Amino acid sequence: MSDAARWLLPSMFDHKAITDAIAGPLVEGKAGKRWWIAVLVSLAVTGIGVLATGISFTYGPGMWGNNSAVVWGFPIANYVWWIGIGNAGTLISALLLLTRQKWRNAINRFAEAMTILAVSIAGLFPIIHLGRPMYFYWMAPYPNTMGLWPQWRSALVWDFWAILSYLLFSLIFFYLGLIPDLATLRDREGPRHWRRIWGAFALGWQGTPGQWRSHQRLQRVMAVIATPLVCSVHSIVGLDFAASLMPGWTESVFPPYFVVGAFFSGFAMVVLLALVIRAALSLEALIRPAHLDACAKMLLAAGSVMLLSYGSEWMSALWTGEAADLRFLRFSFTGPYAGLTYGMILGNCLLPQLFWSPALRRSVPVLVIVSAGVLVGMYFERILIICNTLSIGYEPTAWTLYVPTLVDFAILLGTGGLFVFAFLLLSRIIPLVPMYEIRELAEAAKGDAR
Amino acid sequence: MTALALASFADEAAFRAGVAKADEAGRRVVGLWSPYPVEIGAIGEGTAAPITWISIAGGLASALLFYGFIWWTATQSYPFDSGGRPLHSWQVFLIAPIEFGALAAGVAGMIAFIVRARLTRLHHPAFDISEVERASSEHFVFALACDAGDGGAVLALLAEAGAVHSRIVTR
Amino acid sequence: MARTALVLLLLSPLLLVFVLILQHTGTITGQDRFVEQTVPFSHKHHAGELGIDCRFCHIGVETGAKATVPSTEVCMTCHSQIWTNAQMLAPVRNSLATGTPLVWSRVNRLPDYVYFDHHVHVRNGVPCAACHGDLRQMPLTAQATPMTMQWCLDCHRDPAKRVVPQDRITWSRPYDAPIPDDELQRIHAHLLGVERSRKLTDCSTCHR
Amino acid sequence: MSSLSEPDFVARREVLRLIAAGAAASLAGCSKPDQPIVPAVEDKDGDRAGRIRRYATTTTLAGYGRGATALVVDGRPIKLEGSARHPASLGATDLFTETAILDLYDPQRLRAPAGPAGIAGWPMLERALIARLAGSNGEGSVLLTGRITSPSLLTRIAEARTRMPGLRHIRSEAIGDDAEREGARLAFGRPLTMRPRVGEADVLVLLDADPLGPGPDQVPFARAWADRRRAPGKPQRTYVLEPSPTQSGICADRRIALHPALVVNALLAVAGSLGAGNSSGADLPPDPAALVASVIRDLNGAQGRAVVMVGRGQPPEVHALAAWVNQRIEAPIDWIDPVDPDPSGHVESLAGLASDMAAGRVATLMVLDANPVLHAPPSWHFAEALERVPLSVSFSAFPDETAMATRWRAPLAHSLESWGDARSPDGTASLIQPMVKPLFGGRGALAALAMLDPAGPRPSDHDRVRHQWNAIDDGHWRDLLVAGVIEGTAAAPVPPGDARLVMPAPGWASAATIITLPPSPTLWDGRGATNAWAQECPDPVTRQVWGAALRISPGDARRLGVDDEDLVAFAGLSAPIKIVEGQADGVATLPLGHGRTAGGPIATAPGTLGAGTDAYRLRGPRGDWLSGGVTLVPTGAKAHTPRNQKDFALDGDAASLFPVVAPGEAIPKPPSRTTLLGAGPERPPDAPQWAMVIDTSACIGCNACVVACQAENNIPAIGPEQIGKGRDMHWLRVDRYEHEHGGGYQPVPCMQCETAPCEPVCPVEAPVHSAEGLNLQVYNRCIGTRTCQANCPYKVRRFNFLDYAGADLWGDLDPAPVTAQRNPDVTVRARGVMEKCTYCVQRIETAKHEADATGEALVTPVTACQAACPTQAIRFGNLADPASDVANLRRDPRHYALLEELGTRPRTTYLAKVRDVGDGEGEV
Repeated sequence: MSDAARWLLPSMFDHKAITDAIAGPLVEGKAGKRWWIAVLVSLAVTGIGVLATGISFTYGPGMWGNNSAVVWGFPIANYVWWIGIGNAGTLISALLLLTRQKWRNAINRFAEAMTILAVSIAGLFPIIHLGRPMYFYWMAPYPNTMGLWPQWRSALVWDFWAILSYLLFSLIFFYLGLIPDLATLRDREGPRHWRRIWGAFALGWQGTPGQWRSHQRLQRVMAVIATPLVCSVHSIVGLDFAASLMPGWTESVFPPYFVVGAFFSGFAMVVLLALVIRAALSLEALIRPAHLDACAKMLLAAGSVMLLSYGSEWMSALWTGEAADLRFLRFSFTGPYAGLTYGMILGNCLLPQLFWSPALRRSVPVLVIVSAGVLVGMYFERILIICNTLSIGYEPTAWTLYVPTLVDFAILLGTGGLFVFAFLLLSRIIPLVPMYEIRELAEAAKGDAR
Repeated sequence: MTALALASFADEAAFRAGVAKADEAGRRVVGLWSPYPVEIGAIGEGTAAPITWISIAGGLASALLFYGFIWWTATQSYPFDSGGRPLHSWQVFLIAPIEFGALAAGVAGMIAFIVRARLTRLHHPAFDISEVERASSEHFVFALACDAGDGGAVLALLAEAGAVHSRIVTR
Repeated sequence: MARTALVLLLLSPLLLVFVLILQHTGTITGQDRFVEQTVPFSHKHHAGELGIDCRFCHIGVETGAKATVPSTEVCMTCHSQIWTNAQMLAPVRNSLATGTPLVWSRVNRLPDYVYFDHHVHVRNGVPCAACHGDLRQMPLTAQATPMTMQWCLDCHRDPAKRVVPQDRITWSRPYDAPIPDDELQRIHAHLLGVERSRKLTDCSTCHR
Repeated sequence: MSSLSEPDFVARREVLRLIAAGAAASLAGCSKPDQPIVPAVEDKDGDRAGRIRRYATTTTLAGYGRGATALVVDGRPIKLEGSARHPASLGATDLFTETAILDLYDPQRLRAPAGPAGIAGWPMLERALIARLAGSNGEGSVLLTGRITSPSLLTRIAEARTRMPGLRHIRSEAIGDDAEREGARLAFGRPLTMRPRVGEADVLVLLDADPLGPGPDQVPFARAWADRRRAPGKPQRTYVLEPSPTQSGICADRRIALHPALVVNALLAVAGSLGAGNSSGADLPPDPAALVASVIRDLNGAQGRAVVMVGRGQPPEVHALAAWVNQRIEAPIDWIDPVDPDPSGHVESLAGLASDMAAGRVATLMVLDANPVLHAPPSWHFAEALERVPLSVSFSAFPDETAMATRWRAPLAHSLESWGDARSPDGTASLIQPMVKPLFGGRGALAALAMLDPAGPRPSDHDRVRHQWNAIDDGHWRDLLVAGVIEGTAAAPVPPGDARLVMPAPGWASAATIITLPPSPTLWDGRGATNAWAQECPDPVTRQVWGAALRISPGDARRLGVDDEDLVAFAGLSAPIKIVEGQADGVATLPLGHGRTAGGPIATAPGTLGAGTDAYRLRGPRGDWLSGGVTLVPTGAKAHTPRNQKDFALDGDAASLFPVVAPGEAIPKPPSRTTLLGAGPERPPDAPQWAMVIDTSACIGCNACVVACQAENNIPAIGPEQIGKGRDMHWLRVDRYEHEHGGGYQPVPCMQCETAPCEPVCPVEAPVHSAEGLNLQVYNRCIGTRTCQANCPYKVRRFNFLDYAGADLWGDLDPAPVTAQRNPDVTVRARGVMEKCTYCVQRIETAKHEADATGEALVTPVTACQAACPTQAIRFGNLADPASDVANLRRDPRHYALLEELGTRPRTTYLAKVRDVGDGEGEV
């Protein structure tokens, strides 16, 4: 681990080369045809989502598959899924920063970008899913003519603050890391107006030792805060369910197990993005097989922990012997949703086991398949958490199955499009790999090489 | 009248050596610019420790204030019987303030950083020096104070220190 | 330039503050709002100068939820005798002749989901003026109070301040004259009884 | 109770104006432009504006009157409740009385007479009739009605016939009582009506009879039955032998499925044990035989304290034999002369008319509130025969099958729009008093008859009724109107004389499947089919809504290889299957009144499967309630049958949801758990603490409470499609459960939990607790996160997924009139808002306001469901008052709370179902 050379090709030892490789593809360079196609496609998909959302706003939540018993459906699952993905970025870059992982540099920037996009998308759903979305702001405390305040015991209010804090915090963290690179872009040859914009956001960064010192310090401080913050965010999402008394929800294991799940799905998304960026921006020199190997190990570890937490969940159900819990367990393995359950186990627990083999850890197709499998599996988990419990509650009268509608799928699809679209735009205006950190790495690598 | 000697170096090692040399020669380094964090002795504007404390203090203070606000809304402003739970359900009232505190800490830290690092000065005189621009991507640059008179000596010194490029700027 | 931008960024919340303040003002609550009426009825003239008791026209106020706006007949009890051909009153006569009701525009608006009951308030010492202001001074009727939930709550949280002896219910300035101690005691005793048996800030008090 | 009511005042009501003025509150609230204030020109209401006033009146079912109280606000009747003085109401209602109010405002109602040339005015219809009848002696004219018990109507008809001797009056009720009458005639030589004194019976044997099911007599019978079972002392045991589960069967102590043709054998066995001579060949399958054995055992021990009842579907001989058996066991039964004086049979008279029409012997036919085209046996080809009548008029409220088949159709006024009277099944007469002017220009029955008798004098309907009860002076008349019921008009019991022993031939189960045709518990004989509330009301047995299914036994289903919702074809019909536990093998059941082909968009709504499920088409030529042998042919197709509850079986621990105890047995109290919850805010010391206790032992699953709640709380009907999606809006649902210890009904409103799980999870305080222990739902604060319902273990909350309040189920008809039914004291919920049972908080608040304003003590309000319940199974009151009903019932050993172990501390609690299986064999 110690030798920096593993994380960088000698071709990148020269600072200028680094700058050109990373800053090159930005707006100053020409956007390739592939980029434009991707943008148009993602835009179209986003349009579908917007249309579907419009339909739901016009005619009401009745456009979805939700029913009297399963009052929650896709929107909440989407929310939990996206916020989970959003969890990885900041956590990765913060944790790896604190643990001084050299390979962090290659992935942390776009991981953070991913976080911000994913969390913003996730943040939409608590609003979209409302029966009366126009009153969503009642969740915020403001002096109104009704003399009313939010109901602080509600997990949804905790969510509100968790998402808000996490989003803004991640944004600051992201921006902080961006400042020196913006300065680089500002000082580089390129389109004037873009350089102006970059310049403005660089806030007059010079790179004097004092500035660097403050910069490093704040980054560490924020990393220290970020780590628990990230965990708390998804713990709170877990509390949305755990702080209830429905069978299958009242699980003390939920908060930690949601955090792991989140990190897991997030990391899968990071791997996918890493592979895409690597291919698209031809950054093979920066994103090395060693990186993939490390990520794969992460997935393997997380996947095993998921298996463990599922096991403990089922175990506790068996252990208590509560009729409702047992019925719940039987339902999830033999009921109409059983397919999803097995899909979830396959994607989340079994597929990652492939990574015991070092060869597979470095094989791009395997990485793609597994990460995709994990993302799907995690979505199954999210939807199951909702539908299992609500379909098979305490009152047999209320046992109703959930069947999503086209609108449901369209909204989910749309958010995917939005994510891709936003990411494509980012990839054109900010460096997706932190240049100054690579330079540092290069310097170290040169040292090792000698 | 005084002048400024600017030296650019290709890599960190040479840069450090150059600075050391200039020091020995009793020259006063008036400015350092590097494309990534480089720690050189005590040169440069003081410590960054306050950022930590400001951030932590900001976070804690906001969290406390927020908790107080929640307590007031839930028990003083409009107390509701919500499922027979206590008016002051402190266990759950803690959650939002913690989240908010973290955010506040970040914001406080950021502000501290901006002040500390003297940012938002987009038209700093340093930007008139072309070397500084390159310092943000590939070069390591430092500036020495010198008299117009011994310019030659300084340049010689710098060259020998391994500067890829150096010149005298007179004001 | 960046500094100014930063400053503006930091000041942007003030916009929100402006909106927050606005919602408490008459522009939103409708306080002091006048409304055009088919007949420019003057409470100042009828209730003030002529001293007609509120309850002569608003017959429901002591017996039901609705104070009731008087029927054409009620208007005509007097105006069949006086001002019998005043142009101003043509719509009223017309209404009686054709049997088509007069149409008045609402001055005091409560949302449909708010259930206000006049007789409970009136019978418990809340004077008309508490909500409708000093109508005897109003040539044209305006909404005298904000009538926001916050405003209702102010009184429901501490009725003692607003309640007056029963004989002052229809006074135009019921709060001005000092309340004799024995009356004060009776009021407080009564309110104490109410407080013991119900919570006036329960949502069901107004919403169902 | 009933406030003073001046007829002229009521009659002058202008309701549609108020509708225009938007009388009902709506949550579409703030943004809506202000509605202007429109005071009356001459004020009738005076200081009573906006207050609910109650007037006594009467609703009818199958011609029998049931006393009712109309709740009227500003001239709009908004609800019907029972009338305590009326023997067929006893203060309670049934489903049909509750749904009647929606019929009043139903946009599907006929609005103007229509003739061969299309829409016509009343004068044209009158002219057409005069042209035919003026001067004639009525030869060839026929008046066809359903059962008529109304004295003034009968008088009017008699009067017409004195002028026109040729005029024939044919009365034929769809669901008649021919078998009962014929049976009585066989036994006693004259038609008599049997009125058991259920309260005195220790043993009740129901042979294919469903007295707890729908019908004009349901309320009084159920009340007596429940009162007896509630009473301390010797428990009553109810035996039921029936082909298909009915409410009576589900509520019985011991029930067994029995082929209808074998019912006679069971009775023969009983009769035999009482010395009726040998009943050879009267075989029974082993299980029923065993049950009959214990019936016989019980009957022997219960001389004078047992009653045997036989169902409508059984032949007269069986009824006759039952009469003999009852006399032998000295059963507590009153025999009265039929309240419906017409001696002729319902079926034969209609058959006669059909053949007369076919033979062209009918020149003029006036159908008054009857739908023979629907219910006449298909083999008569009634519609075709009707074609041959030159002048035919049908007076009906809706464009039903007959109205569409006659040359003329004319709008019949609703009973809340017209004057009249009616007798209850026990003969008690009561007055029908209009609350509003006819909304759609209809005419009442009396006015309609006046058109048939143009020569006759023309006093107003009001005067006729008043004259009928010779109320000379106004005071007397007013007293009558206020009371509604006319005292001392009940029929006196008559000594029936000795019953002749009639021995019917033993029956045997045919090889071919036969189909029984009972009246629908929600649509009765089909007249409920036009009513959205009735259609959306779950069937007490299958919990199906908006349509019928063919019920078959699991065994038959296996043999046929079909499953629920599979379409099967039979005898020209095709209906989806519903497999029903406790259905006799070889017997299918299809309730009447579904599958209408006319009557408006509701009756023919998609999902009601059209004519495919019209059970009337299975009636044999003798009009009996059994089909001939049919063969069920699976079509392979499926049909969606929306249902509010999928399965009724409670396995294992789930059985604790519906505990069933033996008489005198107590429910074990669960150990009191310590909670970590801190104490909630304290409450005012004198605040009442509202609570409800529901006796599952008394609940007969009649759904009156469900619809009462719907009418009181502005709950919209949402239609089959939405229900099919698993959504429903009923605040109160009646769950049906079955498990090894027995089965029954469990009405589930909001539990109003003291530590409500729904409240702390809401981000905006929409659900909060009141000082009186109410779990409030503030609609205007709700933003629709649905977290409350997600976290509600009882799933009693209902969400407006779409704009249900504005939902238009009436096709392209303008639904505006329906809004006039809305209760102004209850907010109409907007889209995206969660709603639920409020314990009728509007009634509580009204009571409190009265107390506050008058300074008098608070009168405990009555919730809508409580008021409706025929068996008083639902009790509501103030827990803080130890003397209150609820406080007492909570001390009952049968008392339990639903899912008590969750620690939600519900305010709505239950009394366990009592089941007396005697010697243990627990057939269900």
